[in-house]
Amino acid sequence: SLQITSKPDPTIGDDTLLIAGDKGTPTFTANFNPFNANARKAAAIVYEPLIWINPLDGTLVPWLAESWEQPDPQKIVLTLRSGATWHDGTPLTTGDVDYTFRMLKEHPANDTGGVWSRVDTVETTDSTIEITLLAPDSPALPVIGAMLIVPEHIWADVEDPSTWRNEEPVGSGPFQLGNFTSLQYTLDRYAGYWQADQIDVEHLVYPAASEEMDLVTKGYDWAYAYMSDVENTWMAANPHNRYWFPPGGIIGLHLNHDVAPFDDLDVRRGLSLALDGKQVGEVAAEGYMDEASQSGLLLPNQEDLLNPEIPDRGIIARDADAAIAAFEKAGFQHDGTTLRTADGEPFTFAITTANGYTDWLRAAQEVQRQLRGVGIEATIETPQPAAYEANLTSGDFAVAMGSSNGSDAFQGYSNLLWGEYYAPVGEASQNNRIRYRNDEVDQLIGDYRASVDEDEQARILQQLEKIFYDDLPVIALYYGGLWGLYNDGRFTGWPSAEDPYAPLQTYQSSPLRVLTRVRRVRNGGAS
Amino acid sequence: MSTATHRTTPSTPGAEEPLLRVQDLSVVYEPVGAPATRAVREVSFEVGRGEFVGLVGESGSGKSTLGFALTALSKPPARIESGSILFGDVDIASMSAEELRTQRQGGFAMVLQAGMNTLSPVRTIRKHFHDIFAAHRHVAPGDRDDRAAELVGRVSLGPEVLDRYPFELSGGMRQRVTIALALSLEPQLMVFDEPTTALDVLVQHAVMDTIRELQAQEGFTAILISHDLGVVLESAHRVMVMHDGRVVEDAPSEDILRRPQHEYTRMLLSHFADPRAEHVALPGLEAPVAGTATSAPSASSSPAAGGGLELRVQGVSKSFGAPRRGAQPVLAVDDVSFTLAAGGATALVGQSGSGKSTLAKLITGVEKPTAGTIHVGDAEVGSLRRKELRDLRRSVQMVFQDPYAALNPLSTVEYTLTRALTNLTDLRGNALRKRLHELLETVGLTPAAQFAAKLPHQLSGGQRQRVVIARALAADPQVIIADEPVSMLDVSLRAGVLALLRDLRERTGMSLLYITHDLLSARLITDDILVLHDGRVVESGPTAEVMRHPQDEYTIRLLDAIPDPARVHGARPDRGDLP
Amino acid sequence: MSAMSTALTTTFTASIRTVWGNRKARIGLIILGLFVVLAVLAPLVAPYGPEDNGFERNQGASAAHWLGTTAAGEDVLSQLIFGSRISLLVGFGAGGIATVISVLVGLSWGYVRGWLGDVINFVVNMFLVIPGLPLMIVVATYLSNGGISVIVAVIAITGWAWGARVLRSQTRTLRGRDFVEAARFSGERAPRIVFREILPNMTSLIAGGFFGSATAAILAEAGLEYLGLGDSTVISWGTMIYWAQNSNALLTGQWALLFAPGLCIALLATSLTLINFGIDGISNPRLREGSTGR
Amino acid sequence: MRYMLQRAGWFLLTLWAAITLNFLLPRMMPGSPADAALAKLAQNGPVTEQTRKAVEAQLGVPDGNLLQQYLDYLHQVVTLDFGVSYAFYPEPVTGLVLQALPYTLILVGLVTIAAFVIGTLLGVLAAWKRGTWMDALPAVGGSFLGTFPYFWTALLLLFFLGYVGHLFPTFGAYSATTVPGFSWAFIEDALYHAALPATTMLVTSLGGWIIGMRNAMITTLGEDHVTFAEANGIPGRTVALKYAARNAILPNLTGFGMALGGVVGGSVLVEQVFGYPGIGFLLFNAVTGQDYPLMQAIFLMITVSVLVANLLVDIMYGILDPRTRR
Ligand SMILES: Nc1ncnc2c1ncn2[C@@H]1O[C@H](COP(=O)(O)OP(=O)(O)OP(=O)(O)O)[C@@H](O)[C@H]1O
Ligand SMILES: Nc1ncnc2c1ncn2[C@@H]1O[C@H](COP(=O)(O)OP(=O)(O)OP(=O)(O)O)[C@@H](O)[C@H]1O
Ligand SMILES: [Mg+2]
Ligand SMILES: [Mg+2]
Repeated sequence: SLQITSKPDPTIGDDTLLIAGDKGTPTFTANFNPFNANARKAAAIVYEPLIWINPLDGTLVPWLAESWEQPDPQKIVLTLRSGATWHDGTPLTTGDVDYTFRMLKEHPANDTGGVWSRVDTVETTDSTIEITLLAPDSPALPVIGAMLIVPEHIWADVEDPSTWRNEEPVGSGPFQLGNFTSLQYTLDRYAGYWQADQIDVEHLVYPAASEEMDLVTKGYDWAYAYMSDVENTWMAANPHNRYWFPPGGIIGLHLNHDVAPFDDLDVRRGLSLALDGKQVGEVAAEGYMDEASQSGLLLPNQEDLLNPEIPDRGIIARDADAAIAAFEKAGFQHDGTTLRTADGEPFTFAITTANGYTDWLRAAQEVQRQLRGVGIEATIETPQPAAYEANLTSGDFAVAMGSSNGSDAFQGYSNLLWGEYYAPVGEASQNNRIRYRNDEVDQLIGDYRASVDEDEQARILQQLEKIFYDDLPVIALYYGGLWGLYNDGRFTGWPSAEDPYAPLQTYQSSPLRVLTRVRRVRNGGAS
Repeated sequence: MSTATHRTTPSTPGAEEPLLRVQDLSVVYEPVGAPATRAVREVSFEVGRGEFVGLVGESGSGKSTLGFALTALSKPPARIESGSILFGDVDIASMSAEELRTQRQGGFAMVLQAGMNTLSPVRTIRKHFHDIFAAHRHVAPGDRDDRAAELVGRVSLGPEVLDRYPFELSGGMRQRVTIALALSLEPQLMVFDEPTTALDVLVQHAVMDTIRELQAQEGFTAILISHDLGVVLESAHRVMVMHDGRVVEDAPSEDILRRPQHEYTRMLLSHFADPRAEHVALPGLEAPVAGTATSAPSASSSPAAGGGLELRVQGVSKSFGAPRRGAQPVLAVDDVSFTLAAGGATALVGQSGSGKSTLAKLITGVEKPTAGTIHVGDAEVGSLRRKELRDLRRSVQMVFQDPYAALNPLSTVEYTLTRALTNLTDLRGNALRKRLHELLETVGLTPAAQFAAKLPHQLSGGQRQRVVIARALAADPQVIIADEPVSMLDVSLRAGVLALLRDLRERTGMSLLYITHDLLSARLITDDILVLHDGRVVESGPTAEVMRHPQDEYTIRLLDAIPDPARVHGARPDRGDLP
Repeated sequence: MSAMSTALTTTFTASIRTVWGNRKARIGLIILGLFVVLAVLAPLVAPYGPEDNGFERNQGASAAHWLGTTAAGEDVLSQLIFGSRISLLVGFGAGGIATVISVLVGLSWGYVRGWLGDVINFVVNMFLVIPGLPLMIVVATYLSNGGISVIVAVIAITGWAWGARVLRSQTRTLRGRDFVEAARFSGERAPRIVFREILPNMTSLIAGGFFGSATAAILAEAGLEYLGLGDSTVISWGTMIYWAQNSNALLTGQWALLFAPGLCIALLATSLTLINFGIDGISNPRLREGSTGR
Repeated sequence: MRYMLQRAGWFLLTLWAAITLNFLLPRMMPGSPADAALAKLAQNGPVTEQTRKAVEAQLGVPDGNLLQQYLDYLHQVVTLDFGVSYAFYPEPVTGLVLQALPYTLILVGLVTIAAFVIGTLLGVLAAWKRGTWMDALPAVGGSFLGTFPYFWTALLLLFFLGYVGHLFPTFGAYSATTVPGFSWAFIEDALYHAALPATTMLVTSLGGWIIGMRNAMITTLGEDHVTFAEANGIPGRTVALKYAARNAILPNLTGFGMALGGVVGGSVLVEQVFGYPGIGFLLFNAVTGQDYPLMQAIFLMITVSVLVANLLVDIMYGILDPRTRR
């Protein structure tokens, strides 16, 4: 058969890394305002955060802040690194940090991380930033740390920083904007970078053409994409092509707890027992992803957080008989072929998933098939993504495919389960979309927020895991992958399962860390 | 072929070597997905130089097909099956396409049937001429405009028509242009295929005069195809009669007129009469003698009939809004008054566009008059509402002109009549069926059961027209308006339908308004006549009176336009010869 | 009505004969017939169920899987066979609905006079002026929950206006015919005149319009599915291409996955176009096969 | 005069209704612009309440009640200022449209015209040479190609000539290294990039024109005026072109007008496959991104151009058909 092979552009030099980090629609518009949803993706590495957070396991890496402490749950004190400069040579000071906070407060449209929903006051000295929170809120640290810092001496003159396109960005990151055209832009190494000695890549090229077909044929060094049959496509195109797909979240059935009968634990248990997450993952992600743990943790990344009391690391095996038993306990009847509600009607419900999310659709179809095994005939609804968002936010769904949890385990539980975020069906809730209410969970979340003791936090997490496992707020199916693709022919030092220092995301702040570790392959070895 | 007399000597002198020799010619149509038809069968004849030959025969007898073959214009699905056509001494069939094309100048030309459409609608007349001159280069570029002007002059048109588009000319003018274009080829042989059929009586007359004169002047050989024996006899030296693809008679015009050999020719002749004569008759149909215009309904009207109704038209006018922006409104009917007595029969004659059909529409309530009143019995037609109008249809019915167009091709006779009966009468079930059969029998479609099941395409033209009449009779109307009911029929069918109309009137006592441009038929079946010109009544009175002693100049012209072979050949057809 | 039915049967058989007499149309009818047979007998003909996904993924052609397997481990050939059902359903469904609407609107529009005609004209113009595919996309997005019936509805709603216009002008021609006027003299009312007297005389035009709409509908369904705006849960040729594209069928060398459904769409659409050649021949005898001899 | 006024009245009414529909259509879609933006963000990880707030603040939509929005919209239409796009926030809609329009006009416009001209000529030839291979090839071949799904043809061409054959570029309207402008280098590059999309559209749209023209020609060829021209010995070419084709083309003009009017809508499928930065691509993004302002602007443009194209066809009719001239 016709095998497509990669045909790199010969004009791309050894010191230049071709990254599929941004996608033209179909062309690029020059927008490097990092707070803007439509900003060029590279804006996230032109500017830097105070703390770099590893999306794999949530570990915090000092970045513009060289250290921090939380003297009490309502206070954070960060110490700014000295020696960082903006691309125009101006030193980066606590004044810039202070300005960034003020700017976000004045322009809530830019506060995409929701910093000011947690911060009360910010005070700075020459080297420290002292933040007082609105309430005891120890988990605010990663949110505040992830905020990107912008230069006051440039931004202060901007009339409206929320609509400003910032076409010639001046940041503090390792690369500054080079050449920009509507089809491709380049970033060039910034010699004055505070850790310039760690940066071995001279240029980054971001082409607009970054469809799967292009990834395979155009000799990309780094890409992030779900590539069907990766062995025969990406891997076959070039002997140096590699991939690494660690888990990045849990794909599962999000049940609306305000809709009967999903408020009934026995029903949820029945569903969970009726489903084989491994098989769902097999179908949806072509076997690249594992069955998700019902603990809500990303395993193996977060193995050390796992509550040892949870059997089988939270993997619930399919057991049709037990599932039917659970349903019967909830008042359902099974007549050998069909599961019926107490009124004798066949039990049926719709699984909502967004149109175009093909892996979710495959998963939903597999779920549909497996549910037939216990006599449930589910239907699938596929609204467009925007409508899906709207439906879930307003609670207009019964069962939906959804993604939850993530690198920050606590954030995962609190986003999904905290009663604070509860809103009845018909009212908008972006976080607790499953309309879950559990006093015990609320208590635990409160305790966690009020604690700065890592051991206590770990204990609380284990309890939350147990509740997640027992109460089944969502039915975990399989892990959503972080679809990293790279080529080690011209550059090495990429993260991997053995050295998971960062995921291979080409967006957000991940490349900042990866690019400090990647090295050019100097003599020979290039394909 | 047995009865055909082959005459190679034209009746005009000066023929040495024949121009055209046709031998055993057969033409067959082989359409895809339909059975083949042999339209011309083993025809042989010769035509000498300068001869004017007429070709007559009823519709479908193969006249046009023969004409196309003679001028090498046969196209698929037509195919010349056998025989030869020698033009001079070359066989047309042996010519290459390019030879043929060049032959068209100075060779043979054809003026097509339905000449209205033979000009490209998007080219001016001048361009048509130029295309021909350019194609044959027989006129120097500098002389072309003059030559074109001269040619249109020959057909009595002014040079201003050259810059007009075909749609800006009347039908008669278009037909003349077509003839001028054919003339521009300076042909030796010209075939005219029904050059006047689609035209008005008066225009028809004028165009025929032009053709005759041209032929006399230019001396080309002419073959005139027509279904009207009168027209042909008036112009041609020699007549060939076609029937069913064969030439059944071929004789000088006088001989045809006086001593027709073939039965079919005799039949054609028998349908020819002069309405001005004191005594007018067609086979099976005799006109009331002049002066005795009394045709009161006979006492023996059928029991179902309700007798006639009086129709009173008083000062009626109708104007139509401007058809195009900027044009004047058309006054189609202008202050017309007349009364049609109950049980009477009145003819409405006039040339095309004189307002006859419009008047019919006004009477039947299809259109509303702009002025005046129309009474059918006691009802004032103009003021009726839709529902009342439907009721009016029970007493006033219409017989349509074209029996081919007036019947839905997808409906059986039974359906067509049943619908009329259900809508207009209270008959249902068996009574309805009985009435249906009765109707069919009334119009002479027997056995009724057999005809009831037929679709229009399974009927002949005359039979179709009978169905149309039966439908009009369904509700026992008291007034029948017949709008040119026989103009589309061959002569052989015409008399039968006319006789039927007259019999019906006599039997049922209904009133008849007979609209026509054919004065002969008006003479045959009506008592009174109205002559319409430009929407106005120019003459009226008892039919025979008016025909014999027309007063108005327009009526006289109409009468003069009727082809009269006697005018040329100095004799009336000798009726005594007829069986 | 039996008169009508015999009349129609006669004209129908005559039409069939004309269509069948046309070589191109005959080929079209045969292809269409094959597809219909495939669709009806799909469960018997297809080697596997269309959703059986237990096979090895992304396999090439083999004896077990003539056209290979998909990225989800389904048999391509079986999907192709079952997919014909949707294409035929959409084609005939949407084509049929669009035709019915265009007949209803076109005929009434052609028959009425005065302001009502202006209003209909206005509505039809709206549908002609509003961009078709975008409208389809918007409506499809709006109704993205309804499955294939929504697709059918969307295509029908956006596809009837042109036909209505054509039928209207034909109606205008026919309404002036003597037999229509004669029906009025027989006391027929407007609806009956329109639908009993005029309509049957436009059969070939309507049939032609139907096959045209059906072709357009089949292509539109495929286009919507390809853009991901259709119902990706059903198995149709359009969704097969969508999934093939999604799973990089071209990259894995599974080009049959992309090629076969596209070819089937083209073949089905071609068969309808070919049939239309024959139908053109009914309404316009000059178009019947033959040569000019040039 | 009254007639003209009446016509103008209907034209304006149609325009108004279309404009209103263009306003309502996008709003019938479930979900808001913010939902669309968030759905995009959600693909990079769970989105929090705070992000939603920020995005809603950014897009600040939709303003006020429907009536207010409608009035604002009418004002926009009149002033031709469509505000800021949501999907491409904070780009102004007008800029986006103006940027995309030239590519679409040139690609789709030229192809539409070329398809019409070539298809019509082939149709003339097919009818003239009826029953020969010169008839069968374009008639059957053209209609077979015409039944290929657009995107499918596009994908195949892209795959074989682009990715496998490396003969043509696979993305965009020009190469990343060329500077758009009025230079020969750019034009050459742009033509090179347009080759595959143009071929796709040409190949798939030719059939319709061929068949349309062929059928009209065959009908016209049987008309008396053509027979008469032949009878007068006018050469075949002249008869075919000046007599038959000249008349037969008239019924096809309406279709051509519709096609021309559709040009500004671009070709969503083709542009999508080839990553061509035209209106079609923009439109697709607008629809999937719930970008009301952008959708409205594009819809308006399409509506108006269809209306105008029809007007032009009317005028063209007048020139080509003297019967309508009065
Ligand atoms: N294109 C055709 N295909 C098949 N049969 C045809 C065709 N044209 C004519 N015919 C048949 O050939 C026969 C002769 O037709 P032709 O036109 O020569 O008659 P005609 O004498 O000119 O009649 P009319 O007076 O009506 O013009 C008729 O039976 C007719 O049905
Ligand atoms: N609906 C109409 N609108 C405008 N003008 C009309 C209309 N109907 C008839 N006319 C005009 O009225 C005049 C009379 O037409 P009418 O049909 O009554 O003539 P006619 O005597 O029946 O002619 P023919 O013998 O050709 O049937 C003509 O000039 C015609 O153009
Ligand atoms: Mg004839
Ligand atoms: Mg008349």
